[in-house]
Amino acid sequence: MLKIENLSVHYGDAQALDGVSLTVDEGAIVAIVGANGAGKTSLIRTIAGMHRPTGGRIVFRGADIAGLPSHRVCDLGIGQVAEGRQIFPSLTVSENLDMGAMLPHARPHRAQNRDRVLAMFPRLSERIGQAAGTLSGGEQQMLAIGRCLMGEPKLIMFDEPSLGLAPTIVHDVLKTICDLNAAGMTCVLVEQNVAVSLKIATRAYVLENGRVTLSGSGADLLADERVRQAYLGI
Amino acid sequence: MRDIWQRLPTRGKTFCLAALAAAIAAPLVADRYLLSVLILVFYFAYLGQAWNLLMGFAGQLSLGHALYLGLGAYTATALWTLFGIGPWIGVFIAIPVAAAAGMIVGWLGWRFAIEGVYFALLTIAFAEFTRIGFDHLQITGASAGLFLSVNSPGSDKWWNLGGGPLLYYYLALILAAAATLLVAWLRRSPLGYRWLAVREDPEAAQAAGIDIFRAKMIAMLISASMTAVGGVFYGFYYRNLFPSQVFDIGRSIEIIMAPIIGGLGTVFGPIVGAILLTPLGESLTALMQHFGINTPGAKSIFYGLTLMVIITLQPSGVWPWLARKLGLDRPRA
Amino acid sequence: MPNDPFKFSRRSVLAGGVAGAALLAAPGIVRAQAQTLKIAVLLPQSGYLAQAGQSCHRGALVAPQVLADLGYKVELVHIDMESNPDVARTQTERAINEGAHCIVGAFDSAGTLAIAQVCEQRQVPLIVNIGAAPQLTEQGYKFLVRNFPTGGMLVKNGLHQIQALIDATKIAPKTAVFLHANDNFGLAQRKGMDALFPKSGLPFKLLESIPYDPKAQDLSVEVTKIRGLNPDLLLVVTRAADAIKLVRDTVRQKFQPMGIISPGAPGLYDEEFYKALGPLADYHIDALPWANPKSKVTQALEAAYTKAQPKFRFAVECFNVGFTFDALMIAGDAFKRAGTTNGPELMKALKATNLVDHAMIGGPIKFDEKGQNNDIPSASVQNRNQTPTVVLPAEVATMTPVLPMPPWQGRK
Amino acid sequence: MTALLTIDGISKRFRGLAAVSRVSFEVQQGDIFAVIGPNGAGKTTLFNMIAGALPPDEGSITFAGQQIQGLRSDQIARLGVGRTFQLVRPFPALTVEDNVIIGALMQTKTVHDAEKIARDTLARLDLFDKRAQIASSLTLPDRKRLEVARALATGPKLLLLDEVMAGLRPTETDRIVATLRDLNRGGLTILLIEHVMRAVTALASRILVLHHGAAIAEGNPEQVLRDPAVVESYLGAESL
Amino acid sequence: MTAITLNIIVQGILTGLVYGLMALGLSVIFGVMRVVNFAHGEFTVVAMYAAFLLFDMLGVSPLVSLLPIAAAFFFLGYVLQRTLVEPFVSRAEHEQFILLVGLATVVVNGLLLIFGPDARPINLPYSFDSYTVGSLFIDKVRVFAALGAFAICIALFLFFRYTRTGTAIRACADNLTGAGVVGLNVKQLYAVTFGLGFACIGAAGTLMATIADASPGLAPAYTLLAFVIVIIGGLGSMAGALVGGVLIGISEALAGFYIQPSMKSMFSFALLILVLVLRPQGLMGRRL
Repeated sequence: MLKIENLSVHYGDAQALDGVSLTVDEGAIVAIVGANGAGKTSLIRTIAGMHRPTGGRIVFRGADIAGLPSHRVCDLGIGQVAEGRQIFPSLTVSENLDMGAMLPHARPHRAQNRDRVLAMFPRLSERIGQAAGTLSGGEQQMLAIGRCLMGEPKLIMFDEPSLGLAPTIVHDVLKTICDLNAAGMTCVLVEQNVAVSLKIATRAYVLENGRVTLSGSGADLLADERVRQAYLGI
Repeated sequence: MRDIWQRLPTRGKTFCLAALAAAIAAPLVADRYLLSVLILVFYFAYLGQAWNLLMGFAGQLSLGHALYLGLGAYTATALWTLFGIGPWIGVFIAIPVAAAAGMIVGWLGWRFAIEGVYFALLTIAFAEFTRIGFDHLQITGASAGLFLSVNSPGSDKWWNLGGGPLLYYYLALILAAAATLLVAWLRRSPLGYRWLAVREDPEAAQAAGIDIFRAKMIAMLISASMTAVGGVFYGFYYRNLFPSQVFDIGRSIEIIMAPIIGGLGTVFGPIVGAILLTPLGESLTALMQHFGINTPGAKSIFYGLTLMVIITLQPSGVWPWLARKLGLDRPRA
Repeated sequence: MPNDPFKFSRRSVLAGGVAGAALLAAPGIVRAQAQTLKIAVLLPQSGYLAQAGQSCHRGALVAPQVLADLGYKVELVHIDMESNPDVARTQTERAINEGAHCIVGAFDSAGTLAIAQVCEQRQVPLIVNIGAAPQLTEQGYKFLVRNFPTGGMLVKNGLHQIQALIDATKIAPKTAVFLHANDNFGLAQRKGMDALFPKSGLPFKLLESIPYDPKAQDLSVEVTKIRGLNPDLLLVVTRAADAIKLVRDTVRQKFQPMGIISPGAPGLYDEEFYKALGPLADYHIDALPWANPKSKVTQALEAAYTKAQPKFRFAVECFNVGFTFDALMIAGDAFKRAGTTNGPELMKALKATNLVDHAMIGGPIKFDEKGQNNDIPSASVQNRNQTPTVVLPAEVATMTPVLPMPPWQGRK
Repeated sequence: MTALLTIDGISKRFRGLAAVSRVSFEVQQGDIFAVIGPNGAGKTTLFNMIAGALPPDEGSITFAGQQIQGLRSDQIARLGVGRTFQLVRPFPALTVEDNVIIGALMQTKTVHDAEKIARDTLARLDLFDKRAQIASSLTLPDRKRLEVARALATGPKLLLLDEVMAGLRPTETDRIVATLRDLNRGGLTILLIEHVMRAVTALASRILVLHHGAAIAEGNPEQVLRDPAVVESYLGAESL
Repeated sequence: MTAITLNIIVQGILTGLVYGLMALGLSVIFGVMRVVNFAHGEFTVVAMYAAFLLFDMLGVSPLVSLLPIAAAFFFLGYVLQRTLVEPFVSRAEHEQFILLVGLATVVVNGLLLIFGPDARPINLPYSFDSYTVGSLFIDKVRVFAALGAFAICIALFLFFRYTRTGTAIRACADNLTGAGVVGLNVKQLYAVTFGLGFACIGAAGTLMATIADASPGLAPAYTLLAFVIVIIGGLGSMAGALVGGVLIGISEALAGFYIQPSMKSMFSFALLILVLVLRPQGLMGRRL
């Protein structure tokens, strides 16, 4: 569904990604793990069209989307639940959801999608008129996911969705991702919570220093000594 | 000092010496008109250095430098006209006056964490506030202006900053050269490093033990003081002052053009900018006249367009680009 | 690569630079013993004084032909000093380099003094066409003459005119308010008022002098304040744009003074004033120097002006045009007598000026040792049918003054 | 051994969210002390409070016998606390050397001496050859090293390192570890936040584990890393 | 005495509302894009000339030409943003400053070249009328202009509040990264914002033309005035612009009356300094 070949990204003179290649199959959950600063967020944002790559190809459903502006990429069906949630704090929950549905392909189905999202996250309908900035962290994460779903994506990229959330809520969020995947959504997951993300992933890549250093199925990597060592020192 | 000199590449040394020699020798060949243009070039180069210190090095945008210019000019000329205190003494009173104003602006701005555009507008507000204040200050003639006579005893002597164009030419040259040296020296001094750190990243600067408030205040102190000296020069060169002229926001904008166009945060940027802009204006006037175009405003249109083109093509200024072309560049300071 | 866009233009930039440098360095043209006097006219044609500067400029444009007909040989160079003393100074240097024997300008005091510096050093005479700051002739410039009244003189003559108006119309105002722009011209007049009004013996009381900021955007508060004082006469020193605001707010606030009179400042009769106010522009009075309708010079000037500037009315422009023209004629006259373009000799001739026929009313033009012409009387000029019309003194008047002015309401 | 740094019950809240709550620990003179915990556990907030970038809501911080909570960060830096930033913050438009000179100027009054210190420090961190480059053009690992160099050049008694190994290759990590160990032997006390366990286990003599703002374990590496609560917080809920 | 004070306050409020409208365009553009339009006053004067031309040549009242001029200005702003300003949005403040000062110089001198220096008045049949309420005199044109300003402000508020495009613009201002994340077309929205800012300028200039006469010399003063108002009210806050305008209107009126007219703008600047120091985000602005 998504195939990345030899992708490179620079910020000014500094290189953030260096020849990254990876494949995301339809219906899969692909985990990308790596330390802070390894380039995970750069990768996600480059796929999403928020950064221009300096080299390489990003092929989504057969079309090269490298260099397209983010609104075009989103409209093609690549959704994103960004690091730090990136909701609009001064807009209401309802307005936040609406903003997810500004994409031309999703606009006609705004009402249905909204009902679906609110059914999925009943907490959001309780707070529908409230400014999003007043929500708790978990609620904001739900809103971010709900807002993404409003755009009817075919593929969702989750960037550190459990960051800063209480354990019970982390559990909820991960469960949501599994549920979405079970319903047919292709997911890319960048997660600090290495064990869990590897566990639910069908395929995983380890990113170090802007390069892919390991890849394999989630279970393989979970068993890989090198991963355990890099992340736990045990 | 010697350190700065040694750091220049050989071509740079040759270039500097040649430029300085040419400037010193210029009155031998240049006519009075050219001298009067060069006086303006040096004057704006000097003020550009003063402003660049605050903006280019310490990263603080002031759009109200007319305040210090005006205070310097008014203090020295008023001391001379009212009490007969000559400018060489007056300048040492003008400096603290302008510096004190700078301290007030800086203190209010930085203590209350006003930054960027907001700080810039604070500086405008102070300059405008002072302009209207001086419009009502009877002792300096209020809005009717302050005038220096040309024939009162001693007023034509160099020690009272009176005389022919050569006096002003060399004075402006010395000011510009001294300011450049001072800035180059400051750039390599602990203070200069602190300013750069504050400009680049205040929080990281603080973590490196720099008292950023103090660093900014010192930059303001020096910048305002230098600008005040420029004001003294202005007052005695033109020999008349009106609040609506010297404190005007147009003056402030005039001051900042050269360093931005030349290259912000570089030692030679303000000079290059002044060398470009003042003659650009004059050449445009001459060209217009040459082709018999007498359309008021046409010149300014070209001037505005030139500014837009330069800033679009060379956002970091002409000097860094020029230095690369001439092989004089070192990493941007 | 990023420098490519600049490469394209480098050649043209270079070309421009060379051309500029060539012009900058153009050597002084032969100067001595010329057949005509080359005068550089520096005026603020752009910038914040553009309105007045362009008006003066129109006068300068028609002058050479008129002067030639009168036997004066002058050649003019027109320079825009952009309301900026820096430009005034460098351009004066350039003009003298390029052979100007004499400078006329510059409407604005700051610009005039910047020019005066250069003229003094280069011993080239400067004739001030308009510029009221008393200090211009008090600073000791030896190469400067001014054929324009100082702020004090304007007020003095203006107060005389007001007395004459009261006598002529038999009105009996008891109170007045003085409103002035707080700029260099306005404040000079204010100082004149403060000094002269108490001694003028005028039969009314000056309730208050109110300065306003010429950069202010409206005058409604000022008018409200005046309305609260309710004076019989409103004495004003304004610029044209402010005068419009003043009258508009006065009408809107239904305040009806006996008259609005300027004791010595232009501003109540510009074309924009008439266009903005229509019938409401009528009956205001300016007491100030004016073109002498009975003078042959003025008539010639008017004829030439009307032909050359069909879009403008001489009657409206004659203050700026007349003074600019007279300054040029003074130069031409001095040249004629001196027979040389040599600066000091020209200056000597200028100091000895005794010019009987000229455009503005008043006796022969003469300069005192400071270079000031002290005999520039004022006339009372009242707006009638949206034309400034001389109503006093009687010998040059074409209509009789009307005061109190007709009420705002019902004007057509 | 005496405590160089004593943290006593400090807390910080952001909009009701407890980022750090009642954390206490001591760092002994000459120690290498590591703070670990998952992202969002409050480690950086803790650091910011020690370095003076954030004032603590409650609690006290004692450094070298002096209470420092509430002081400005530059004052704390001058007392001898050097720090790095998690998201590296070199002065982007300046050269590598100038960056370090700025740090070194805290120790010395003259640029000449500062240059000397800067060069020594750069050599120590393998950046000497890149000293003339503009900082923004460095690769991330180099920028991390530059960050350490700048902090080190201030001549601190206590060095706060915020995830300086993150994103480095194992060989690079090992080199920094060696450098840090070397510095530590020379008497420098180090407090570090780190995810790279390889480095933590190699360096730290004591470890504090933060989770959701609270200290959940403290001790020597062997003890801490065997603590089930720590493994749980780190690897996450293995059961899902 | 009280009647006069009241009259002055009413005048101050009316004038202030129009000033507020004039400042609104600056506020909208800054609030969303963080670009300070230093050519603000210049374009306001361009709008005044547009209103003057339509009135002078076709006899269209400014109250009618308001909409077409605002629409034309929307287009102008949109194009300007797309061509000239776009590359500067993420650039340093001083670079934006030079670009816009250059543009301002071109515009103001272009006006001088085309229209000459004379002030151009619009003489409406009711230009000199005023309503008399008890002992108060209230200018008709000021009332109309103030009402127009108020209406435009409300329209703008409704647009931002209730339309999707308006909400999307607010979203960009709120969280630019977030806007990219959900796939909002930021460049397009910025151009719309710039257009809206210019539409405000167009409308304000047109209304302004009924109470002041168009001349090139007004431009810098308008830019400065708009700055003062917007900073006091809070950059980026729509209500703030009106509040700031009214506050300036009243304070200048009172200072002009009770202290000295020529010193009245001194109080505006003092107020500005005070607000910057005590509440830098402005009276109605969000925390910086």
